[in-house]
Amino acid sequence: MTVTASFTSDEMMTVAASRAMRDGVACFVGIGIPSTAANLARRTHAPGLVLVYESGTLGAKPAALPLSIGDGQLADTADAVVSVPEVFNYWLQPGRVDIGFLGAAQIDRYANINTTVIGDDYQHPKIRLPGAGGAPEIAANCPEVIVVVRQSRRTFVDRVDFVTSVGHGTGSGDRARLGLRGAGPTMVITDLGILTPDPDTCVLTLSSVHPGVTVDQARDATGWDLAVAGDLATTLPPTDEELAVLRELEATKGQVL
Amino acid sequence: MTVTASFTSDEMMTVAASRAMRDGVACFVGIGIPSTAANLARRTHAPGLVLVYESGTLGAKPAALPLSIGDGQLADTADAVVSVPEVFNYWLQPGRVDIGFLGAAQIDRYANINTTVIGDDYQHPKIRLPGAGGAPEIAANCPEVIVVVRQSRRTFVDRVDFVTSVGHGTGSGDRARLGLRGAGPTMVITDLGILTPDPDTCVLTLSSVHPGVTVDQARDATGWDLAVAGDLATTLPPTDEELAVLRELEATKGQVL
Amino acid sequence: MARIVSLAQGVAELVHDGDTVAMEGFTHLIPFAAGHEVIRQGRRDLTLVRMTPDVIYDQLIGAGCARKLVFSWGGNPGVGSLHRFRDAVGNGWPVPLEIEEHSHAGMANRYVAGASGLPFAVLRGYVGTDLVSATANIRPITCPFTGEVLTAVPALRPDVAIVHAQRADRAGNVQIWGITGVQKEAVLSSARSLVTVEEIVDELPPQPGAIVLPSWTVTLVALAPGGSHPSYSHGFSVRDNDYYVAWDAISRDRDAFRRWLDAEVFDRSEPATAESDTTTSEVSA
Amino acid sequence: MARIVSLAQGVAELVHDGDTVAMEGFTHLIPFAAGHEVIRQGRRDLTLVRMTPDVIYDQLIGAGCARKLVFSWGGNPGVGSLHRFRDAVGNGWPVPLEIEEHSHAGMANRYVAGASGLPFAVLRGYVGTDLVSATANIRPITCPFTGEVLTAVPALRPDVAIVHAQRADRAGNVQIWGITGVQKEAVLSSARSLVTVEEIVDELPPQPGAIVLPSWTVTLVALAPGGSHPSYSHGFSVRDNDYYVAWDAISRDRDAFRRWLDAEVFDRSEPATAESDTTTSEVSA
Repeated sequence: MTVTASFTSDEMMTVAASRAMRDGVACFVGIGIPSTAANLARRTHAPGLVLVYESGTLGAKPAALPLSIGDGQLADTADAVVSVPEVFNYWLQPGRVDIGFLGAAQIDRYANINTTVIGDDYQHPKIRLPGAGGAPEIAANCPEVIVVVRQSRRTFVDRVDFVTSVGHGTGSGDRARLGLRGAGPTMVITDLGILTPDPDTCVLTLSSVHPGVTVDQARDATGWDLAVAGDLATTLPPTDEELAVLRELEATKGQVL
Repeated sequence: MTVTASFTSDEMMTVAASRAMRDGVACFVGIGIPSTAANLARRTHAPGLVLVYESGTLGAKPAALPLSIGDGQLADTADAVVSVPEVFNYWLQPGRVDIGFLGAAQIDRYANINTTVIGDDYQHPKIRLPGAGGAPEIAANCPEVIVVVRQSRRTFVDRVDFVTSVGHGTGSGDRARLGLRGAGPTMVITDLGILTPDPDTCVLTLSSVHPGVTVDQARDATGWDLAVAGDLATTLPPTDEELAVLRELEATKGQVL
Repeated sequence: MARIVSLAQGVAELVHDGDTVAMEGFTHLIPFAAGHEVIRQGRRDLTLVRMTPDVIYDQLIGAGCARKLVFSWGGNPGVGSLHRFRDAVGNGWPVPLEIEEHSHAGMANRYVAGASGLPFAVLRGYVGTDLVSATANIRPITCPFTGEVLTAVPALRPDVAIVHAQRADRAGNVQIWGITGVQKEAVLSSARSLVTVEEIVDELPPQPGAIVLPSWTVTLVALAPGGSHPSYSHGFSVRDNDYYVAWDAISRDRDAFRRWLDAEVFDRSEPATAESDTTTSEVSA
Repeated sequence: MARIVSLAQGVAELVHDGDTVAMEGFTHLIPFAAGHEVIRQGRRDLTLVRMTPDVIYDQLIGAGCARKLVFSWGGNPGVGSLHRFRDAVGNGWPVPLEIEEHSHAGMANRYVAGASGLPFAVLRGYVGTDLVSATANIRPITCPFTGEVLTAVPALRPDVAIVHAQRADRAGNVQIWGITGVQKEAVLSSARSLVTVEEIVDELPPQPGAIVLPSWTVTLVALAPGGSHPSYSHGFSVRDNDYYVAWDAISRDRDAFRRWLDAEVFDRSEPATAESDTTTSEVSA
């Protein structure tokens, strides 16, 4: 593996997310970086990755990067197209979709996610966000959840203003208490590094930094006292192939091929 | 309308049942006389009758009389084919299918229906019958239910051995108490005549006798003291057209046209 | 049996002030033309129900048609926020907007319960989220067999559902393919329904992946070619992604939005009327 | 991803003594060939689940494979009774048969709950019938919003689902059309699944009215041309109504049934094995 090309932090984040996709599993993908990462994985190390979009397209194989979760090419290339109630009830809810891919406007130390409102007063928020969509049930029911989000103090907060989707709740054992069957967020991939929940406390801990990123940078971008894993790794930079395929892919965004 | 041809009591029963089908309504039909009557109606006075079979075929227009509720021609000629869960949940349960057509092994004075076991002991019945099928929910949820069954003391009993499908329960007001939203059986059509529930008591009362049938014959074939409506009618005999179409239809039974 | 009318007639006949209206279409087949007609006819105090109140409801809300919004995701897909929605919620402009917020799974199941004639639906959802306190009608329910506690949400029963489809035949049977979303459930859960279509044909040709809504479950059908733009109709048009991007600037500014409303909605007499008549007669000729 | 095997391998690998097995197919696509293979392999103490345990389960019950039957309608459609079923229930021949009896709506919803990962389903049914006392797992449930009392039934979660379909591709994606019944729910509610098919093709051609079970939801696929006989496979065969009529006489008499069993099941080595291999290689060649 040779690494020569330079790359952006977003490219590193997307590549790291794509590497988290194991071949042959099914993942529930939203638009944006999750969709880009999943499609990158399908074109590199995970050709058998099954892409499930909440529009009911199971096993979509888009030729171009879709701009919406309901692009026509997703239906044209899917193994099966099912209704929206069916995708949530028969496919997501029983845990058939191995990995759920989520973004966040706020995420806290326990990987709880807010995409609803910024501010303490739900009725009169500082900022009104789009809301829940499929995220709460993805977070609840997927066997594994991976969060992809740019890291900053504005986003990585001690406590989210509103719990839209449950990560590890109030900490160790809380998901079990709530009856949530999935494992919850196992990885939070950012533009600075990779955070994973501490096995004992479930608090997000820095387990890898991307090339050229310092631990202090990651700490400064985190709204709680970020712990660092003893075996802190440095993320392998994007390979030439990963970068080439990613840029090719980005160039197709929204195209009808 | 001229009546010349002679006819059997089963033909009279089937014709009377077909006349009960209003044009433009949807009816839930099982195999046997209900299916024959509904297809006869569609070929005579009710061309707009919508046939719904529990196999999920909505608006089937069979060219030949089907031998099963799942004949291929039902799917080929249907407006829509839906899954079995859907036909029960989206179509039958909300009362979208105006008329439910039922048969019976036993029927009692309140038009409760038994198709499960003959004998008092469910665990050790005298005769084990096929069971419920779609009948209980047809009887519960169709706005109107029509029962077609040959009349005899063996079938028309004071109290059914087993309530498979609720008619008028224990009498007036019982359906409302049970929370059943349909009107229940409004007509019981037999080879001897037509019985309708008394408006006050819901007890099945003889409201029409078929041509050549006496009230005593109907009483002798009934396991309770059969009351007779004040305005007892005599059923109009099958017209030449009805008979011709019916016999034509019977001749197609099971054919693949 | 569904009757075939013009879009203007259809909206006039089925949509009344104060109604609860569900316009569905999951990215695909969004009934924009019908939405614009509702704005033109000046409907008020509507309770708008929709899983993804994207640009179509941003337009209705900005035009002051809505009193309340029942939804699960309110954004401009792939672009950003819904500014008219935010302005109404935050500033009560042009009129205050009450919101009832759910998740996609919750909304989908509420339609299913409505379509099934049940008062509620059960799902594995909401537990542990702040949606439970923010939204009144999310309640726990216990399995009578296992004792497990799950979540119940009440059925949706809109007064009228409005959806766009590719085709109808002259009898009013409706054919939808591609991403079919929650349209069947929206129509079956509603007391009345209006379906706008790309074309009206003598007979529906068999179509892989298509579902059919039988005529007897639809109230009115109206011809509205291109009626899903800037969304798309699989097999007839592609999504106008530039429109969604352009909407961001238009909707940020009240005056820009007002100008858009005048130019693109009010100054356009509903075209489907004439068109439908002619086209219908042409096709039937 | 589903693996493609012979019918004999498929049954041997997935169906074990004591398993709960759901063979579905609503009149259409009944997996008779697989049922006969289960008899040939001498499975015992099965709990057989099926909405309409018609001739296929009469055969398995008569062969002594079943300990319990979970069903909603047990007759020979259009012909009459199931005599092996009656003999087992009434006389314990060849072995006693426990029954658990529901309605079609109840059974369909139990599969839906299983496929949905829910412990129970809610419906408007059973109320006022004697099924409530005859069957243990029918319970009332109260709507947390309206207070209305409805009926709950527990999810079905079979160990194995066995269904017959028209086609699979080499990756194991399964295509079913015509009357699709409750097969999708049966497969999705079961821990394992075996799908027998009329043909295995390189690519599934688009087919109006078809549903597809993605390969990753199916355990094993086996080629079994004609495997639904005397039921039918829409587009491949028609229902053998004479067989159903003839079954009445065969099944009335224990000896006649035993003779049928020897001649039609035991004396026939499972043909799909060889056939599947050759056919597969032919097609793939």
